[in-house]
Amino acid sequence: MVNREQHEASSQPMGHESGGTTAGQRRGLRNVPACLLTFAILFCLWILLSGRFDAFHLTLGVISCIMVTLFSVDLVFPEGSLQGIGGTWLRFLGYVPWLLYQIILANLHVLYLVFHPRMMDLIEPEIIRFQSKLHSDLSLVTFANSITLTPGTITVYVSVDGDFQVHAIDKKSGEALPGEMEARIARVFGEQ
Amino acid sequence: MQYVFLYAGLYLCILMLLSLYRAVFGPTVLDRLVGVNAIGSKTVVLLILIGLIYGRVDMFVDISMAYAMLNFIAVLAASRYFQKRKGL
Amino acid sequence: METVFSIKPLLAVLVSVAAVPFLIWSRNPNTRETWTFAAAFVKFGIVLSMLPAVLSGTQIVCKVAQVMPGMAIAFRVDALGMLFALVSSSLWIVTSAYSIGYMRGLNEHGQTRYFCFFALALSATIGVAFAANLFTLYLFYEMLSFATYPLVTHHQDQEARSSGRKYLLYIVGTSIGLVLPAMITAYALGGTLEFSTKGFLAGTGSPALLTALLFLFVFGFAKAAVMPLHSWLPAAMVAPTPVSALLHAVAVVKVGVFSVVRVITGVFGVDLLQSLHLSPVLTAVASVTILVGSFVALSQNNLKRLLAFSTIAQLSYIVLGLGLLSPKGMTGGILHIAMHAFGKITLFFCAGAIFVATGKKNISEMVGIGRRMPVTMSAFFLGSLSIIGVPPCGGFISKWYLVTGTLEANQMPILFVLLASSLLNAAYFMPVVYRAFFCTPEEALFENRVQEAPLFCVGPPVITAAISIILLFYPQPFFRLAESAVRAITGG
Amino acid sequence: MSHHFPALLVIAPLLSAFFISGAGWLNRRFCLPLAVASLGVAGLSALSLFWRVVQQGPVLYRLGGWDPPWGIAYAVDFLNAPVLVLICIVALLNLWASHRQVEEQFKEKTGAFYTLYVLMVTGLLGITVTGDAFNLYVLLEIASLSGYGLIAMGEDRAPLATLNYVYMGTIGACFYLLGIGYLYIVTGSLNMADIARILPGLYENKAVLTALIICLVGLWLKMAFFPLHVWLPNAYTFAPVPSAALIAPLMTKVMVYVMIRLMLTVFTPGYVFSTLGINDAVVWFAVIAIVMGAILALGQRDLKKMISYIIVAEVGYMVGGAWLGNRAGMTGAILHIINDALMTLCLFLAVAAITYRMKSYTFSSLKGLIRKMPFTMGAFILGGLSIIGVPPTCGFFSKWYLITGALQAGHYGFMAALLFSSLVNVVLFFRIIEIGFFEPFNEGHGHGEHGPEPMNEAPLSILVPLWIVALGLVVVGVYTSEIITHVLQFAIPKAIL
Amino acid sequence: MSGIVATIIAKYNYWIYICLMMIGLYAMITKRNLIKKIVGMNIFQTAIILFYVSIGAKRGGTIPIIEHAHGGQSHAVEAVHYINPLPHVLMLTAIVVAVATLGVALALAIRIYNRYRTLEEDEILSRIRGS
Amino acid sequence: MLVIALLVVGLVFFTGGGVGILRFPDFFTRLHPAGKLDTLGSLLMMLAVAIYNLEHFSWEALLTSLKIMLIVLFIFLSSPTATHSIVDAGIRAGMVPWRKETPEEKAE
Amino acid sequence: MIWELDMAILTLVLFCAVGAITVKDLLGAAILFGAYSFMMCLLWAIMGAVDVAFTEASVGAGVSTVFFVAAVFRTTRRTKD
Amino acid sequence: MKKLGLLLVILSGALLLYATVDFPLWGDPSSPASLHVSPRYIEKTMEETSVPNIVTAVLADYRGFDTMFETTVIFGAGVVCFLLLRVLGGEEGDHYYRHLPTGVTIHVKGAKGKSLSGEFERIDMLWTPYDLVIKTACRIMIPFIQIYALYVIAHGHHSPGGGFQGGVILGASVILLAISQNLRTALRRIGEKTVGILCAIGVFIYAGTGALCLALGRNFLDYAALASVLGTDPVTARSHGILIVETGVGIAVMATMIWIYNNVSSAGRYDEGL
Repeated sequence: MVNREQHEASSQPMGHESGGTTAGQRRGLRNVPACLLTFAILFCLWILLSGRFDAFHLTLGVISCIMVTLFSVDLVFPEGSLQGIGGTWLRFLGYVPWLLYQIILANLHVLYLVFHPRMMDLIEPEIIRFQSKLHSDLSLVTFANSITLTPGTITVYVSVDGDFQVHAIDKKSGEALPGEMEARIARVFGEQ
Repeated sequence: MQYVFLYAGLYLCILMLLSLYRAVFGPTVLDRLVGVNAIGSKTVVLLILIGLIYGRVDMFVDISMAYAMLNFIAVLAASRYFQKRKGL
Repeated sequence: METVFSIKPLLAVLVSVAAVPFLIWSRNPNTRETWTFAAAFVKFGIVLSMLPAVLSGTQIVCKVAQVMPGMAIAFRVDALGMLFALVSSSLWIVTSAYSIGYMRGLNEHGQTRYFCFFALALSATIGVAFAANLFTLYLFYEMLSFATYPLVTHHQDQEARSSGRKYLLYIVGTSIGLVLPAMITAYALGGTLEFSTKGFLAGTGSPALLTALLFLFVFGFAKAAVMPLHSWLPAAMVAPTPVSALLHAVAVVKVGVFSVVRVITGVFGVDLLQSLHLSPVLTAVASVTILVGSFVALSQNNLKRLLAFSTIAQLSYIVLGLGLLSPKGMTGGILHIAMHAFGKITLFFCAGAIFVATGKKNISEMVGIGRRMPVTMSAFFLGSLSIIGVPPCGGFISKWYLVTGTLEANQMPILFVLLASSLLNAAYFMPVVYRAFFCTPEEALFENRVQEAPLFCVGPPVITAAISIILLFYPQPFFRLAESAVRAITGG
Repeated sequence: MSHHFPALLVIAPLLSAFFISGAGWLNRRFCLPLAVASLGVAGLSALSLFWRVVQQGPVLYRLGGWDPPWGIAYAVDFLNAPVLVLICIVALLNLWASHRQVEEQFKEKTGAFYTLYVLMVTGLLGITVTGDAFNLYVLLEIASLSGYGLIAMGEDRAPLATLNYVYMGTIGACFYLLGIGYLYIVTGSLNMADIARILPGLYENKAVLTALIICLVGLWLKMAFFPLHVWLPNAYTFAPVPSAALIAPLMTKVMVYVMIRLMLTVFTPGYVFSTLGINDAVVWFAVIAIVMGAILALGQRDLKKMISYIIVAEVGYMVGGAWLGNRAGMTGAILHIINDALMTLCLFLAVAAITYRMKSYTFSSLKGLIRKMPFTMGAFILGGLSIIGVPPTCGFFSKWYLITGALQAGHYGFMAALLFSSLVNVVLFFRIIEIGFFEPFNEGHGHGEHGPEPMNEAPLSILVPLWIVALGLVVVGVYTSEIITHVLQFAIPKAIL
Repeated sequence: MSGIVATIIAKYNYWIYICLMMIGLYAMITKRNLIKKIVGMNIFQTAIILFYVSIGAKRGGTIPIIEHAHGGQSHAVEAVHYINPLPHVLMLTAIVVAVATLGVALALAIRIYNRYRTLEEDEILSRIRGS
Repeated sequence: MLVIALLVVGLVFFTGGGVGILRFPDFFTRLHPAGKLDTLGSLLMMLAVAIYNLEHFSWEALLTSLKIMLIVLFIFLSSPTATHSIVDAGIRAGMVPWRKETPEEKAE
Repeated sequence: MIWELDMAILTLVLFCAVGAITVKDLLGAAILFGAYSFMMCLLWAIMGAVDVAFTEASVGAGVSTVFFVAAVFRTTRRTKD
Repeated sequence: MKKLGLLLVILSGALLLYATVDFPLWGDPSSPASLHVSPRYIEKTMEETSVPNIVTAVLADYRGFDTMFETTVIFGAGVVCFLLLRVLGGEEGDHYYRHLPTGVTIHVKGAKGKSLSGEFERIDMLWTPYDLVIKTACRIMIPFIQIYALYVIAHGHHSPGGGFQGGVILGASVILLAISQNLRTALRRIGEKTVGILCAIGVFIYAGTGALCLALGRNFLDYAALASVLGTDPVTARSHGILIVETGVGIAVMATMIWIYNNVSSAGRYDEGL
């Protein structure tokens, strides 16, 4: 079963970016905004990590950030387009609290299961499959990771076209999917 | 306050023992991997706690972060094994 | 005693080594042999040039290198060494001639190699003769062992191989296993290895230790073929006859004996040995070797093996003479080095000549050979007379001195040993001669027609036999050397 | 500049290692000249250091400009100056002799090979020159690690042999490290001279005793002292000849040097010989090592393995000599470090020449070799004679000292073992000579001058270094007295009589 | 009682390091699998590092990074307040050496496996004898 | 107080993780507590530490606290990924998720 | 140095080490060895050796485990002991 | 064997235990180790090198020589792995290609030197598709890890870490790239030759700095000599010297880790790897 799907997965152009990385790298370098944005993010990170604001360390930081930017700008922005990136970020920040809330709920549920003396009766693991409407990589991954973090479910397999397999620990956990989360993520990434 | 951290740390150690049980006696390799992963996540916290006990958290944060990263890489590598070599 | 520094001893040693490259790069056999001769003559000339000085009581000294504190590669020419060097260098000339005849006669392979190692062996021999200390002596002793190995195994067949093994095992085994520790002990005791007339061990160790040391030396120099370490010698007879002749009648075995003499005189000193009462033991060992060697020789059929056992017995005469610790006896012993050399080499030459001419090795196959090779067999006869110790040959003198030495030392049993041994010598040599000449024509295995070996094969035995005779009447150089050597040793 | 020679000694090969590595990627033709040049510089520094030590006494070099107990110092004294020269010479000669084989065997990886080669020499030089116990460990690991790489590129079975070597070598190095730790915990210092200064007050301390034992066991593992030798024969046999000819002469000897250094400089003779009283036990171990090495060598059917077992026996010589506890024994041991390195180099270069032509080094491939390769075999025999201990080759003199030491110590077992092994060596080498001399003529016994035999001598690039070493054996032998009176006698503390 | 506890505390590190080391050594001696031996080797090396770091520990000391380094007032740094840094330095080196050795050993193991298709020492040996 | 409360809650979650790893029947189910409870547990404990660290406020302390939160962020990114990769490995390795015996199976 | 934690972790380390050499699966051994490294790293942090802990965290836990897994991947997991 | 091993182990354990009796107590501030050499490091480091992290100072300056060789060990290990494992040349045999848009896999037998260009990607027999989650998550994480690693290298003076740790993490980030995608991808970013040369350059920076000091007239690795080059006072020069050296270590270690991983994970064939 899985094998067949792997083959399907392979038919999608997802390998493409990595396939043409050399070209991508060159494209990435020419893509000045992406570079600048990467540099900015990295430099913020550097400041956060370093905590030293003297010229010497800042210089070092600039050098380091340039190096990393050169190496991996196309890893951060493989598509090279920056459209709507700011909005996505803001919306993402809005999504986080909800996610945290969900996570806490999920954890309490699992905690309840763990300490329940007749745990074996309560759990009923199964693998459920559904088709997601999301299509960009990033949104799919966000969704997959959110699923993993939340109610008794773990993403087993995601294909590029949004085919999900999820391992749910009991019926209750599995029922909620894809549900609200997908909608929220779609909203975040502007994929209504 | 130091003692709180100390006992929290000790408690984490006991929890690590539980994970370690899974890691050592886990019937399959993946069980071990789960156990080790759990140990790793506890270690990250424990390192910070140690930093607090020493009163030098700023020094220990770095280690802890490196730890979180590399633990991740190790687990990834181990599970990657199964993608290429089928069977347990 | 006067001491003169001169480089001559070193030259004498190095001449034959220096000849080796010429031998290797010679284009044809004739050039090669010319070089051999040249080297032999030059060597003899150098040795001879030192003779007057030595006879006048001067010592010639040459120090080459200080290899360790208290240990040097150094040469010193004294009477004893001179005697030995004279014998071996003179005989090299003869042997070279003989080698040419023999090797060409048999059309042997690897002649270049043969001549090279022969030259090397001679260097080592002279080195031993002129060694100023035990270390140098040991050095050349070992060099000789290794240089003679290719000569012994010249035939490169299975027999040569096993004999070679035996040869090395005995020679090198004893030198490393016995001489080396003894030498180191001596060094540790005396702090030096320099030979001195009084020895350097006196008063250094307990008698038991010194006794043990002495026997380590005596048996360790297995080239002296003292029983029970003698059996390499018959085995080594697989070598081509010139090798057997020079090396196993002169160079190798005499080097062994010479080393024993050096150790007894130069390391221990006569006085020390006397104070240790070691004379009877030494003489006993030597006597046993003499008698057993002679008896075994009686039963040999192979001529060269017979000669080998005869050599074993004869060598112990020298040890015996030294062991007597009396001046006369020692003179006899030392003289015997020379006398026996000339006698025995004649015999070996003859055996080789017979082999070249007829291909026969066994005595039983030589019935009537005297008719075919009268010159050779006459020489053989003279040589055996010398060995037996009967006039008109030089062997008589040395034996005479030995006998007087026993009388001097008042050791009657030894006298009987000497006499018995002479009888035995006669008993194993005379039948050979007898059968060669006096047999009925029916018994003779050869046609009654003179057909000698090539000139180069026949000439040398004749020459050595002649020298042997001359030595009876004119033993002067050797005699004086022996005497002065003994004088130096006993301090008289 | 001459002031900086101790640093230059190690730095020149080290820096060149990086250049060689780069050249390996860019242009392989530069690898060999670079290696030669750097080793040449190192060799010159070693020589001039040696000269300076002989003239003016020990030299101390402070790395980083820090004073010894805090920084690392290099100390060149009478004990290690000759070893330094030795290492450079051996490395250079072998480089010269082996470059053809290296290029044939390694092709694209030539650069990597030379890098490791130079690194190995760096490590060995560093081990020898350093005056800091921990620094020694690091350098030891460099030498071992590059050694692993060099050995493992050999024949089919080389990787397995090397892996065993890795295990044993790591245990050895770790034991050494542990011993240093034990010393550190009681003295608080890592500098050898400093430790030696503090130690006399601590002779009764159990940790010091344990430190000594652990260090020794570790070093014995590294130098293949008898019961711990199991890695050596296979590793050296299956190693490619160019690396074997570097590692075999140097690795074990340098380890012996370290042992002697520890005994003399760190633990001080007073402790090692007087307080402890384990001399006899160690010497008996050495006896067993010598005897077993000799016996095992007898059972071998190929050259390299035989020589490897001879090395095991020779290690027994040196350890035993060093532990006899007297001056002669110690002199013999130090002298034998030099001599044995040269002898082993001679033998291995000869093996290299033989392998180059015959493509094999089993006994059966030696048939008639004296005819085919007279010069190679001549040098081989000379090396053999030296191993046997025939004067005037150098092997005789160290053996002489060893036996003298054994006599003075009254240790007749050791003396007997030395003699026994010499005798076995006679058998070993003459067996080879027999094979080389006799075999093809078996059927012929031919009389008469054969036509010119097909002589198939090794190329000059191998022959010349080979003969340099072979003659070196004699020269070193003849100059033994100079070496001892001008150098070695100062290397041994006055406390040892 | 407290004395016993104190002794145990005082030596517990050393005991455990010996145990670990012996576990590693035991694995290296008795295990027949090459990679198992490598694991043992690493345990062995780590045990020694543990030993060294234990030497460096100092009661009442803080980590060897000077506090308030740029705080302006340069108050004297006292040795008792900081843990002994020297063993740490040494052990950094030792760890590096350990990982280097590990790399080499693994490379060797892979080569052996490529040749013999097994990692068990006895099987390899029997294969060598067989061929 | 808040700090201690957070710590304790975090520890409770961790306990759940530890016990869960032991109690659950197969490794898929074990991953649930391991992957989730530990993540949240560490979040809470880190939060506690970060807050505690701000007790004596200074720029450096703030930065340290931010760094701690950075770690948390990282864990939130990596932990589900790791969990996912393990599950994936399990499926590919051919492990069949544990299922409760259905009543029919029980009857047999 | 925090001796309570120290002793606890030391004991854990012991279990880990025994586990790593007894487990009959090389991949398992590699993973357990990783866990062993984690513990060691903790131990050093406890003893105040931050740099060593850092190194061990990066090397022992990260890289060397990856190396092990890679090596096992290229060879075999099978082991008889 | 087992029994013998056990005996051996117990014996050596007993020996080691025996010695612990005379050890100073664990954590004793008055043990010899704490009193003899180390106090000077603690007390003088700040004024002599102006580096607060004593370990870094001792590592790179007082005992900088050790560290240089430590780096060399790593370099050597890389070279050994390359020498042992790398299969050069022999590109013969079966090749597999995948057509990217359609995912059709082609099997080419005995393709030597031939390569299909354009939309084809060279793969292995063991090829498996990328896992979307892992790939994307790692893609985002790698720059983060790298900047962190560089931070560790640069701040070795003030906090734990330094060239070695940073280098390992830097290497690990590339290894992560290779794990999450495949080895060929990683190699396209940082090729074999680059790695090999970087490795040498890294160590060379270290040794070269030392040699520079030597050329400037001070002892080897005496960074105070750099003062004239850097235009600072000797103490700051030491601090900067340490940084330069640490950078070298970082580069070398990073390159070596990648190198070893490349060779080990693909058994020297440089194909898809783990």
